[in-house]
Amino acid sequence: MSSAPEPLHRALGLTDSELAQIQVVLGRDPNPLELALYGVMWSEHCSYKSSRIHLRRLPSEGAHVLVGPGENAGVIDAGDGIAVAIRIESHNHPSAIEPYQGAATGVGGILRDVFTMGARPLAVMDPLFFGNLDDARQRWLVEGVVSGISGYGNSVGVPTVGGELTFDECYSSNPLVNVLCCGALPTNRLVLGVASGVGNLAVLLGSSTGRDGIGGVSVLASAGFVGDDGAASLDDAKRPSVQVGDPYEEKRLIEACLELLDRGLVVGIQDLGGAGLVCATSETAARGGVGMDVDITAVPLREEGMQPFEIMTSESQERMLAIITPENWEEIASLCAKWEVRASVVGRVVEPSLDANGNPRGMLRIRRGFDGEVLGEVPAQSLADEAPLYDRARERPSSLDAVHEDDPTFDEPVGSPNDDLLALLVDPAWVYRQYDSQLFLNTVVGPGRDASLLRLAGPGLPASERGIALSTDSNPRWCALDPRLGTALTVAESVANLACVGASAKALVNCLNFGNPEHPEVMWQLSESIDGMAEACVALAIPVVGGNVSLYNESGGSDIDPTPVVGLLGVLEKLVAPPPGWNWREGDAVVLVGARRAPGTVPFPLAGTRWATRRGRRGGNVAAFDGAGLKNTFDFVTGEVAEICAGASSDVTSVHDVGAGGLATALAEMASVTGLGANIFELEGHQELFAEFPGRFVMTTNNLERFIARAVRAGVAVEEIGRVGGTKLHIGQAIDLEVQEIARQRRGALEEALEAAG
Amino acid sequence: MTRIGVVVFPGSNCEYDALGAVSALGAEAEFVWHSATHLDGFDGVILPGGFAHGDYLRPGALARFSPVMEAVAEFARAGGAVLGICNGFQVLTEAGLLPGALQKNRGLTFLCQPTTLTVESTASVLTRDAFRGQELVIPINHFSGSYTCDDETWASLVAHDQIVLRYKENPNGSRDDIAGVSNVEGNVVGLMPHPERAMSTLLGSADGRVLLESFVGAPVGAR
Amino acid sequence: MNYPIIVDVTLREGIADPEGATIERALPALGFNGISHVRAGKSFRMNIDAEDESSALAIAAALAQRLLSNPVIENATARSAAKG
Amino acid sequence: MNYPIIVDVTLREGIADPEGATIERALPALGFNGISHVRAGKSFRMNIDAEDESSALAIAAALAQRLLSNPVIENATARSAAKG
Ligand SMILES: Nc1ncnc2c1ncn2[C@@H]1O[C@H](COP(=O)(O)OP(=O)(O)O)[C@@H](O)[C@H]1O
Ligand SMILES: [Mg+2]
Repeated sequence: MSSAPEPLHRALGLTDSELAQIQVVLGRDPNPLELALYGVMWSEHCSYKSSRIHLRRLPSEGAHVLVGPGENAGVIDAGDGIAVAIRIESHNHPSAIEPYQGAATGVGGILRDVFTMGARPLAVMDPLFFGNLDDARQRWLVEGVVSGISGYGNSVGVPTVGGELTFDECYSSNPLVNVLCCGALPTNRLVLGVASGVGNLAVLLGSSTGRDGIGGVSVLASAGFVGDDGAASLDDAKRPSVQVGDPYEEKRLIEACLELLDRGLVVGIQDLGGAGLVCATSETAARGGVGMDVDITAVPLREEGMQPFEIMTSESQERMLAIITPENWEEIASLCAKWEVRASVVGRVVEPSLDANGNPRGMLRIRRGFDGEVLGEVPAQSLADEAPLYDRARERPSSLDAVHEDDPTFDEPVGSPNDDLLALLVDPAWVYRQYDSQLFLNTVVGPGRDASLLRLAGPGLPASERGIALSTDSNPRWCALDPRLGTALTVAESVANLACVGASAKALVNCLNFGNPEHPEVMWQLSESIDGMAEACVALAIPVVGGNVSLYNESGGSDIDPTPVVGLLGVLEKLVAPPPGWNWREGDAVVLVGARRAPGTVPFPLAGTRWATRRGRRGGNVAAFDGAGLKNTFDFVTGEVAEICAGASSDVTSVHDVGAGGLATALAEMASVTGLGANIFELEGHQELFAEFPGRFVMTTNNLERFIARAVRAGVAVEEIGRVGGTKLHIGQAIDLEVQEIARQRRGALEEALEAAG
Repeated sequence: MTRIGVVVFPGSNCEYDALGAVSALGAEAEFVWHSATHLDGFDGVILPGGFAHGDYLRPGALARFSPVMEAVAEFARAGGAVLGICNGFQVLTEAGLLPGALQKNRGLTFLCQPTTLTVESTASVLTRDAFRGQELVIPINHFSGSYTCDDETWASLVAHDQIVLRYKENPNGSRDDIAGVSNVEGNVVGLMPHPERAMSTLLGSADGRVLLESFVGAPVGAR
Repeated sequence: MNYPIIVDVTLREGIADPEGATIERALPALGFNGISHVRAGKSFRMNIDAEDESSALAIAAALAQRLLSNPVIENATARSAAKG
Repeated sequence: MNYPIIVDVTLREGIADPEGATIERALPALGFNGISHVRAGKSFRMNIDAEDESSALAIAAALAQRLLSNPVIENATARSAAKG
């Protein structure tokens, strides 16, 4: 039908003006290989061209920050000679097409980002977002994604200690699969992905290279799905071959790389992620200000007849690029042989050439043989760092005013609060039971509580009594109503989670999952969300050490709700006893710690709550953000719990923050894991039962007077709201439920939904 | 001091945990790479959990051909104490050092959760310090942990007191709730739960200690 | 009538097969030489009530597409188990 | 010569097959009726260098016994992939 074929640059996802820019950089027309390199490296996924100018507004400074944004992972100094690396990434579109492998390779990729820094990966978290479970395809996606994370993470031997699980119809054709990894290393062994030293060699480690995921990043992560049925709408030709994960290869690769680093055998190291070899070679060369010659014939291939552009852009999994000095080659080769890891010299570090102004410009040269024909030659920097940056049009959605008007907070309550409460309870155990959460004997608090808490220990680390805590959080319901406030409140929620296990927040990473950046409303959401995050991070004194932006999460022309995911890392100075957790004891006083009413004019906002969403009410105004008040409350709770973890005796017997589902949900969750009931005084109707805003904690104490005195001294609001006892949860006149029934409902909710027929 | 070798296959991942646990009990423990051909000087050998050779084909199917397995068989024949934990148990059954086989869990998912075990026999190197009927809370962590054997094998296990541990509530569909078995002599034991993960109340349970203490103490007593 | 059918599920050409590759790497040490291109697959045997064998095969093919395989990475074919 | 061979591995009669049972349970909800006795198995495809096809099959049978199946719970048979 169509006559004129599409020009090559457009087929590769480059615009006409981007082509013109490439012509300026090269001073000539690029050949097809060179064009393919720019195509992947200048894709949204690799270059952050739509988001970078906004990301600069995030605070990233902190005395303990060793490596901030811009590297493979952020790194902080956690004390005792131990540095902790952390990174989060999305694998949304691959998971929509092949949920098992999409999720599995997501785990593989994030681990490589972390051990690239020299850190042993110690924990994974997996925030997941799907459509509603009454749809069979969603159940297929959930089962596939969860088993993919389980299959890869367990086998590679890194515990998955937490995550998130959100169901909302906006993710029906575009599920989100984010993965976070945290690792640790002796502080003095930090390595960066830098190639320096002319004459050094680039060694490709790990799997052979096949046609997997050619153009994957540009095709998948940088474009939306056309139809509303996700994968099925990708036509067969554009459907890239799916990457398959091999956790066994990755496991050996981790051990081999860590041993190489331990023995000081490498100068720099870099993982091969999106955009494969071209990304790793150009980034290491650009960082080192040197050139690199790549011998295309030296790359071990899994398939026959691969073209140079395929070899350079393949996203075959489980590969790393190490920069070494030639004299170490033999020792490296034998170490790799022991771990059965393939190692091949594929590149050579060369002198930079001089540009027109006499400035050094490192060239990435693709050759057939080190001294053979040059197939392509481009400045490494231009691929890695000089993609065009776009300040795309932004516009506040005009519908937002009407949305704000439609506030469910003032709805008359209908039906029984008992039923409402039961319907909101979901225990994600079906998911996290499938993950090894205990490996390395560090997991003091595993998945299923407020934040995960680990001993800061691992093979090769200096001895320490410290602990680290991790939490991932998001609230797309809030962010849809107000991306700025919603994101700020999400950060606060995350800090609250860490407080429950006694950890002080030290570093934040984020994964910004948004719709199509060519829609001005989406760019507005992104920009607002970044501002909200910046504001909260400043108020709560948390540096942002890294992140990831996933755009084009849309299908059939409709964008997902803005979904910034926050990953927070906290540190405890001494962890020798477990935090109190959710366990109630008969006769304890139940207290609400933190401001009982939300700041602003609406004391108990129901906008964006689970309660409202269940009723199909998606409008209204979220709570205001009171940074100073929140910080004071968080510091108090953190201090109370930290003392217990350090081994001190305390009158505090349990702690849980009030999060999704509100105060009633927090109480029901504690009751259900404890198996004890409570008598809670009358609250302010259904609004107080189900309102959501961070900064409140349910705690129990066996010495009310002393506890209240401490809170008052700290200037933190505190109120007794009831007593633990009996077999029922009573909340005033509103809630009257047998704890056993609460527990049964909560435990079975997810499994029943997944087993639903149809 | 008791010397314990912890065998490491490519793909093992609980080797540090096992080493740490027995070291904490006073044993002198060291790693033994899977290419080793002898186990001289060790009093006991542990095959730790993990995914040896990626668990490709079947758990333990490729690992049993590692050179070290002949040495393990020799060591066992000579009466040495051998303990297979989780993947190590799977390797021992594949190698024919323990009867039966381990199939995928009944629910077809990986399971990481605490289980309550009852000690069924104290005639093994793993349970000699425990008492019959003792209940222990120890986590499981496996995909293929459903113990399977034919009727004849089962009858023989019962007759020779080889069923060492049972689950109180069967999590995975194991025949007769079996969580661990030994050979006839009691010096080779395999179990799916992870005693090395139950060494301290900070991590949830210390009930694994009695098992590993038995094991670490056993070889010395046995010789 | 009741027909015994087998559905074979194999990885599509070009999709990496770590399991097959790992098995292949292990073979020489076991004394098996000259074996290459090992690919691991799955099979499902079942009995299908249908008018005739070709309808049984059609049912199996539909099942293979919908439940037993993911066409993005796998091929699935149905065959009679009665033959050979 | 090089011969394409398939080794089929199936669970022995009497050994429980949770995977087959789970698939069977899911079928009615997907609108598949009249399907019974679902059993899950594995298959391995490979190319074997040998004098002739029957030697290739013999090699495959040995491999099937020694490595590809666990005789405690599984049966294995080798067949030519060239036929049908
Ligand atoms: N939302 C964000 N906030 C802060 N830093 C970010 C964000 N998104 C990306 N970055 C930083 O940009 C760098 C490049 O990220 P990315 O291209 O995803 O790495 P990779 O090359 O490993 O895929 C990373 O160091 C990351 O931390
Ligand atoms: Mg990276």
